[in-house]
Formats: sequence, structure tokens, C-alpha cells
Amino acid sequence: MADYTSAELLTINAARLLRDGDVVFVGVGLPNLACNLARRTHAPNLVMIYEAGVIGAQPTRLPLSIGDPTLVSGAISVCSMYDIFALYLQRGNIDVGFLGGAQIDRYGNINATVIGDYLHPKVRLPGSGGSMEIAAWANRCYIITPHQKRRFPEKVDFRTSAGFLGHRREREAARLRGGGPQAVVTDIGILEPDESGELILSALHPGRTIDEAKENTGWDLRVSASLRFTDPPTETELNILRNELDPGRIYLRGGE
Amino acid sequence: MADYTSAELLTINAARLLRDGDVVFVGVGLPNLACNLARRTHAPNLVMIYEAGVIGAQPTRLPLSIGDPTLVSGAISVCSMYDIFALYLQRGNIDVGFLGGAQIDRYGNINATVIGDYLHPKVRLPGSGGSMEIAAWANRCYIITPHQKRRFPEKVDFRTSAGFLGHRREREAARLRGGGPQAVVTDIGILEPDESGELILSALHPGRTIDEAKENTGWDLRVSASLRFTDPPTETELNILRNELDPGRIYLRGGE
Amino acid sequence: MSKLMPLSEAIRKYVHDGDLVYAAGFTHLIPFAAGHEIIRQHKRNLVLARATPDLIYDQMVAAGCVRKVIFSYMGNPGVGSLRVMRAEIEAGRLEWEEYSHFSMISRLQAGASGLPFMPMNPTAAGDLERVNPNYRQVIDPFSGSPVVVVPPLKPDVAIVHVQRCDAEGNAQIWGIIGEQKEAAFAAERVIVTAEEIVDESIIRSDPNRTLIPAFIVDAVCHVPYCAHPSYTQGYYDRDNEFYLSWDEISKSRQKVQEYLDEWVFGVPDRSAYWEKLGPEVHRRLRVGERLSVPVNFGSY
Amino acid sequence: MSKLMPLSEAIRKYVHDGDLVYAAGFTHLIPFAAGHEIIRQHKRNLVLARATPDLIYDQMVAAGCVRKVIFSYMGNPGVGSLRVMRAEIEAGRLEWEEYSHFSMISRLQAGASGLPFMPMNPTAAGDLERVNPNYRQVIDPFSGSPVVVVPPLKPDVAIVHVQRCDAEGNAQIWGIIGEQKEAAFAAERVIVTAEEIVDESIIRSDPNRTLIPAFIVDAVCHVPYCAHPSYTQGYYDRDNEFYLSWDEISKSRQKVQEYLDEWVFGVPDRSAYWEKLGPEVHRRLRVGERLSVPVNFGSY
Repeated sequence: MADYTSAELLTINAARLLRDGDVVFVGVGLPNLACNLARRTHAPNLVMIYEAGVIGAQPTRLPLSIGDPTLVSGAISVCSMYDIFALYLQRGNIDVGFLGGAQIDRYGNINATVIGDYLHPKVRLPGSGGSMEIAAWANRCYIITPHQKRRFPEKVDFRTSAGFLGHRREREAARLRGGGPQAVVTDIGILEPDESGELILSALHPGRTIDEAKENTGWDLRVSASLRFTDPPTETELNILRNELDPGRIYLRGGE
Repeated sequence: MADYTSAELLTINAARLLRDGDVVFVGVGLPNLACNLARRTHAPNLVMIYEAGVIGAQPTRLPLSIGDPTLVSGAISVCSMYDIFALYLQRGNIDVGFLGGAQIDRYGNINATVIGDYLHPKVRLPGSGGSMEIAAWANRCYIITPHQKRRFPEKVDFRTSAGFLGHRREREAARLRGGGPQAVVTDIGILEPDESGELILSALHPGRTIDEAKENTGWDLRVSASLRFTDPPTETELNILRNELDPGRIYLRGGE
Repeated sequence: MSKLMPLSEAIRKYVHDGDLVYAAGFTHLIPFAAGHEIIRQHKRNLVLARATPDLIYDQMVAAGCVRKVIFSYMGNPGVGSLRVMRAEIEAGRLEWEEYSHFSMISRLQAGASGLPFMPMNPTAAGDLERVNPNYRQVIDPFSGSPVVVVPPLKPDVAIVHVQRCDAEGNAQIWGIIGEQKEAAFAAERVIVTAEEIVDESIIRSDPNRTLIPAFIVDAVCHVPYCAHPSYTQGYYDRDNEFYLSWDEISKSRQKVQEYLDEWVFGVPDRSAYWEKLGPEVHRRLRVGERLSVPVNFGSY
Repeated sequence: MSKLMPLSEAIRKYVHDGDLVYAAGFTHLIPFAAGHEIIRQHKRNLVLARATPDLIYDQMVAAGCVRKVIFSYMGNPGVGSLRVMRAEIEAGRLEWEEYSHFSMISRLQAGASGLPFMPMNPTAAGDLERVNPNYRQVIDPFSGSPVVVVPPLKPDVAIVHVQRCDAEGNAQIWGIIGEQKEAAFAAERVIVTAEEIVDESIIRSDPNRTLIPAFIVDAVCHVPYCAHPSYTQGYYDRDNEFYLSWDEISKSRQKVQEYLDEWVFGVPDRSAYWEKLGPEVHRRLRVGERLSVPVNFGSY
């Protein structure tokens, strides 16, 4: 079995969730790498869309921000910020959105706004950006995050973007266009929503244990009856990541 | 005094109503000629905008339609139809709109939709196009029309676009952005709204009479206390029209 | 993945009897060839939507393809009336639904944006709002004043003619851009016809010009001169003479039928139609070159 | 009529204490030079609005120009936090008003369109709607369901950096076009800064690229390299190294002050700033040519 970093593990498992032909709202960092990995393996027709208004980018270097000029030169299309959110996301043209946040709770709701009280925050985070809309309107959402207890509270301090709210029924009642979070990929395993919308442990990465997952989760984590182990990263996947996509190891070095 | 056609008279008097720097929503035909005449005389900084989405056209020939390619080549800007109506007209960026119609009533309301009943029309006209919005949102509107009794009924069969409704108070209550019709230029003279919004005779063209105006108006036309005569077309105005703007006399020949 | 196919195949596959069809273009780029192919294929009970129906809808109505029209200006631009549609409406044989330009285009904007409605400022022209129940009001929660709203328009199929696109359907338009983008995003299915099919690298050299991305496009058809008697900016002129002559033709239903027999049923496709127009028309509609000054996107 | 003037004059004339300022640009074309000039002129009590405040608002907050910020993502894109703004908010010294990206941009769209509000589909992320009273609901009269609406944003002044414009202010942008057009149309006053002032004929060669027409523009300033450390597509690269180093600088208020003293107060204008950056930075940010394939507008 190959040796790999936690970032590589997350990226490879996120890439495997993507399907050929998916139209993906991409963020920088690991989601960007995951999409490019998928394109070079099982999803050559994946379409990458950046919220800066770029469709079908062909970057020749790793972008630091989602508005990097390398995403624009040679792209298929560029449109305004209003259009990328209205015509693409709100219209229902986005299959997959990637999300992250400081806190993810039992029902997949995300906090990227504040730790503590909103008006007198202990920690003021960057805020929603596009995640409020991505979480609501992308057909499927995936979350990539390190598995730490403080990141997985029972309930988020501030609901920046919607998972299943208090129950899958509540999300359905809110008539949101998208299907909500489909998977949370962590360095321990994968959480997926059950029929109630609660995130339960559905997979462990090779060598990880249920106890590790439970210990690092802030609620009483349930385990799927069909718990599986993820396939270890392949040589092909690792080679593409290391040699083609992030040779400088800007994103892949870290444990996060 | 020079000899001139009715169309030349209308065009020249319409041109004189335009001010330097005006941003004008232009239609084809006489309004187009009037704007170009104004630009070549007293209003060199007039900006011409076509509802097809063209700003600052420099046509090298007379366009048949407002979407003619000669309006586009060499224009300053082209935008979508939504933008031309939203960002330009609805936002309040249009100083002047030109309107026409089959019927114009006592309070400057216009019918361009049907003669007779809407569902079972005697005559089905083309309909609003942009005139519903132009009449409501341009700061000032001007109407160019032949002076005929059937065109000036007491009340229009169908209110396609708003003048002063039943009284200036009613237009104000409707909170329309624009100021409504400021003048109706006919081949007999000029009608302008009084303080109640009723169109009254404010000017006669040289040689025309109050009786002619009254006979050709479908309501009891009142006459302004400060009735004036318009200045006759000048040689300069006629020369520009005939030699530069419409040398083929496509629009200027007619009585209309 | 190439979506190239003949126009006849695209119409057969993606335009069905009873569909709400939006053939886009404000004066510019009106896809006449697609309208003619729809006539040739005897499609029936269509609902046709366009701000300005133009001659193409007059012809489709004359050919018996149409149950209903949705429009905001039913004229022959710069000429006068659309005589066939007008006569059918006056005779009570054609349904219609009517808007102003901005409310029509706002419906398309709502459809393209996935919104349940678009607001508009009041126009106080109450008669159209009275006869068309799609005009409704909401109260602006900030000012307490009433605001007019219209619902989304979501065509079953949009037909969009463009100057150039690649085989997948990434499409670029310049000149008057009307409502092509909005129509494509609002519709369930999209047929793109193009003057030129170009390599993806041409498209990628100028991404800001790409108004329609391939992944919302179903069919790509290479149809030079598709827009005649409308025009394609930079490719050929508007045939104003034909717009004037249609005013004569459409005074007589027999002449209209003769026109359809000769120019629609009498030709197999657009290339035959263009040939038939002859060298004098070709010469009259030819345009000289006036190129955009290139911009630098930079290599990063 | 030329509106050309030095940036210092434009800021003096059109940016007043207490103004709501929108310096546009999504990562691309952020008018840093204008922000620095505002700092040099000691403007006070400004309300700054931007979807992504970026470093420029962090610097203006640090310089004491700002009473309040309106934003949707308060981060150093791809790096992390905006430390100055964050500290000021956590300390209760800076007012703020917060949106998601789409509601922020919908506010600008409403402002640009002259609409009393823009609707959005529900997101069910009720907490932001609860803390910000500018999120309201109306009932969709077609479905009976609630719809979220936000009011127009109408800046007192918008500052927009562009690649090229003419002396009157007809402005062309390519690459990421973010919300420049909407900001300009929404604002009462518009300052355009440009990498290049070009002849009107260049603008007229490609009217589809002109996003901002001169008649809504108040001042035109020729400011090459205005956007550094942000970038201008085709002119120079984004200075990612500076974005990373600001994360270090902004850990210490003293270092921030030293930065302002040296790079803002220590230079009279942008050309001195650019000179001061030195040849190595110039070389690092230089970009090669990648031209758009021209299109033909035709001579008609």
C-alpha cells in the first residue's frame, strides 16, 4: 500500500464521488485538485465552474484564488457574478458543489460565519460567500474537512448554509432546489446522511476505526449497517496528483 | 419662407425639443431623423439609444428597422434587451422617449394595441413593444403624429401606455418614474399638457389656425393663453435633412 | 462530445407537436431556416413565443403549425403589420398572449434565472395588466408600494442562431445580443444553429464572447445563411427588400401559399434556398470587413 | 467631452466623507490605487461595500477611513482571514452588514436595474436572514410560496478599474467581469480608472465589449497598474506573494502602519508606487501575449 498524506487521501476520495459529465462549482484547494483528478481518470467530461464566473477553465498553474487569471485565459466562457449565480446555480444547472466550514453539525448544516454569538463573536469567520446558495441549489453537495471534534458539533453556532436543517423533512418543506449534502469526506472516513438526514459513518479509510471516528465527532455518531472501507489511493491517482496537478505540493503536503 | 413637407415640419419641430446632452430612446423614421438633426445643430452631445440594445450608433445609411446592422457597426456599446430596458430605461437613465400610436387621448394616453374590443378587435395593431415602459419611465416623452380627428379621441380604446391617465394627479399617484408626455408634435401645431395633464394647443405652425386644430381633434381642444407660432423651418435645418440625413427622401417625402 | 447534426434531424428530435418554441433574436440572427424546417416537417399546435414575432412566425402561422403566439410587438419592423397573424387573430382563429417588451423579456429573465417571478416598476398602463392574468402584483416589503411581477417563461425548446460555435455547442454572438442567452438558459432543450463551426481554440481565445455554454445545448447545426432575410452581423446584410415585399405577399393568402410552396416546401434545406436566391441577392447582401481590435488575455 | 483628470482630483471631487463607496471587482481589477488615494486624502466615516472586501478594504479600515463594511465574504482569497477587519469587528469598533454572495450581488442588480427589490429562491439558511433585516419575504402570487427579497444597493460612488476606455469614459473590460457593470449603473457617481486611454475608434471597433457607457461616468483617470496586488487580465499578473505576505503584515498593527507609511503615505501616486516595487516585481508580474481571435462586425 502506497504512503500518502491526509490531503491526498481526502482529495482522492472526493474525486471518486464525481461522475462523468458533472457540472461542478469548484473552490480552490482540494476541491480544485479533486475535480482535475476526476477529469484525468473516470470523468473526462466533467465541467468545472468557478464562482468568479469562469466556465471550462484550463489553468496552466495551480490557482491561489478562484479569480486567478490562469483560470480565465483559455477558458470556454466567462460571465458576470450575477449570471453565474442566477443562470448557472439558481437555475439548477449545477450538479455538484463543494463546501467547507468551521463547523458541520449532525444534519450537515454548516457554519462559516462566527464562533460564539453573532453580534459579539468569539471568532469572526469569513462568512457565507456563495455557500448559502451552493448548499441550497446544487443538486449534490460534498464537504471536505479534517475530522475533529470541534468541527463536528451537535449543532452549529450559526447556520451559514443548510444541510438537512433539523430533519430531512424540514429541508423538503423548505423547497430547496438541491438535494443537500451527500457526503462528508474526512481523513478518517466518509459520513453520509441517512433517511432522516442525520450524518452517519458510512465508510472508513484503510486502517481507521469506528472508535476514532466516534471520538472525533461531537455528537453520538451512528454507524451504517453497511459500513465499508474505502479503497486505498492507487498509484495512478497519486501519480497524477503529485506529478501533474500539484508538483510543488502546495496543497497536498498538509495534514489538512 | 422655404417650402417643406409635413414630415419635414414634424421632424424639425421634434428636433428642437431635444436638449444638448439628452439621452434619447430612438425609434426609426422621423424620431431617428429628428435626433440626428438635433445632433448636427444645437445638441452635438445627444446620445442615441435603440431598444435593440445599441448605444451611440453611427449609421452610415438610414436604418429600416431599429435592429439594423448599420446601427451596430461602429456603435459605442451593445447590450442585451434585458439590460437596455432595466439598466438604461427602468433605472432612469433615459431623458427622452419618442412615442407614436393609433390613438392619443385628451390626457396623452396612447393606444397602439387594438381598435375596438380587445378580445374581438376591429383592428389588431402591433401592440406595446417598449412603449408601455418608455411612456412610464423616460423623463420626458414626445409624440409625433399627423393631426387627425380619429387619432385624437376623447379616450383611447385601449391604454397601451400611460400619459396622465385621468388627471396629472393620477399619474403622480401611480409613482411613475418619468414625467409623462411633454409635447405632441403634429402637422398643425404642438399640444402640451396643462397643469391638469390635459393636452392643450400651445403652438401653431406658420399658416395654421386654431380652428383647424380644433376640427381635427376629437375632444374640445382648449387653447393655451400663451399660444405661439413655431418658427418656420430654416434653410439650415432643411438642408441637413435633405442633403445629409435622408437624401433618398425615404421618410421625408410623405405627408406623414 | 460533438453534437453536430443536420438541422432536419435536430428539428425532428427536439421540436415536438404542441411544444412552446422560442426562436430567439431581436431583429438580428432570427433562425429562419429552423422555422422553415419546422414548416416542412408539418409540426402542429406549437405555441410560439418571441418579443417580436417577425416574418418567420407569420410564415409558421400561415403554414398551420401554430396554436398560439406569445409576443410584445406583432409588427414587421419598420414596415408595418404582420398581416397573417393579424388576420388570424382578428378572425378568432389564433390564440395569443400579449406583453410589453420589458415584461416579455422579464419573463425570459425569470425563466433563465430559475426565479418564480421578476418584478418591474409600475407603468400604470392598466389595460394590458387587466387582460393578461400573468401580470400580478406583490407589495414591496420595503416601501409598502405595489410592484408588478410576471412569471417565468420556460420554453420547451429554444432555437438560437449564432455566428460561431464549436462542435459541442459553445456559442459566441456579437452585434445585437437581444435575448439569445436568456432564451437558451430558460429552455428545456436548446438547438444552436451557426454560421461557422470553429475549433474549440477559437472559442477559448475569447471566453467573454461565449454567451451559451455547451452543456446546456442539445444540438449543433451548421447552417450558413440561416437567418436570411434577417441577418448575421459581419456575415451578411438584412434583406430589407424582402421585408418590404412580404408586406405585399402577405396581403393575399394565395400568394403566401405560393411563397411557402416555392421557398419552403420547394427546397430541401437552407443551402438550396440560398442557391435559389441567386447571385444578385448574394451580391446585394454581401458585407465588407470591419474587424474588432483584438484584446490580450495574457498567458498565465 | 473628455473627463480625464488625475486620480487625486477624482477622489477629491467625487468621494466625500460618509459616502457609501463600492470599489468593484471580483478578485480581478480591484482598484487598489483608488483605495490608497482615499487613504492619503484622509476620508472618514466611509461605508465600504464589496462582495469580497479583499486587502484593499482591510487597508482602508486600518487607516481609519471606515465606519462600516457591507460584504458577503470577508477573506483574503485563498489565504485566510482579513485580520484587520476581523479584529475591528471582534472588538466592536467596526459596524458591518452581511450577505451571501448571491444576495449581495442581487442587491447590486436591483440597484442597477432601478428595481425596489430582487427576489431569490429560498436557501433555508435562516440565521443570516434573522440577523440582517434587509432580508425580507414576499409571497409569490403564482405559487403562494414565500420568496426571499433584498433591497437595492445604491452606492454614492462606484470605482471601477478597466483595461481600456476612451477619454469620455466608454469602458471595456474582459476576463472576469464580476459586478463592475452593475456597480456602475447602481451608483450615483462613477469613477473609471483605466490601464489605457484609447481612441474612441478602438472602443467602436468592438461595441459588445463596452460594459459601461460614458454618459454614466463622472471621471476618467489613466492609472496604469491601478489594480496591483490584484491584477488586470492581459496586462499584469496577480501578485499572490503579496496576498500571502499581507497575512503576515496584518498580524501586527504596527507592521500595518509601517506598510501604510511606506507604500501609501510614502508615495505620491500610483506611478511612484509601481516604480518603488522595483524591476524584480515588474518582471515577476509580466505576462505574455494571448490575443483574442478578432470578429467581423462588417461595414454596412
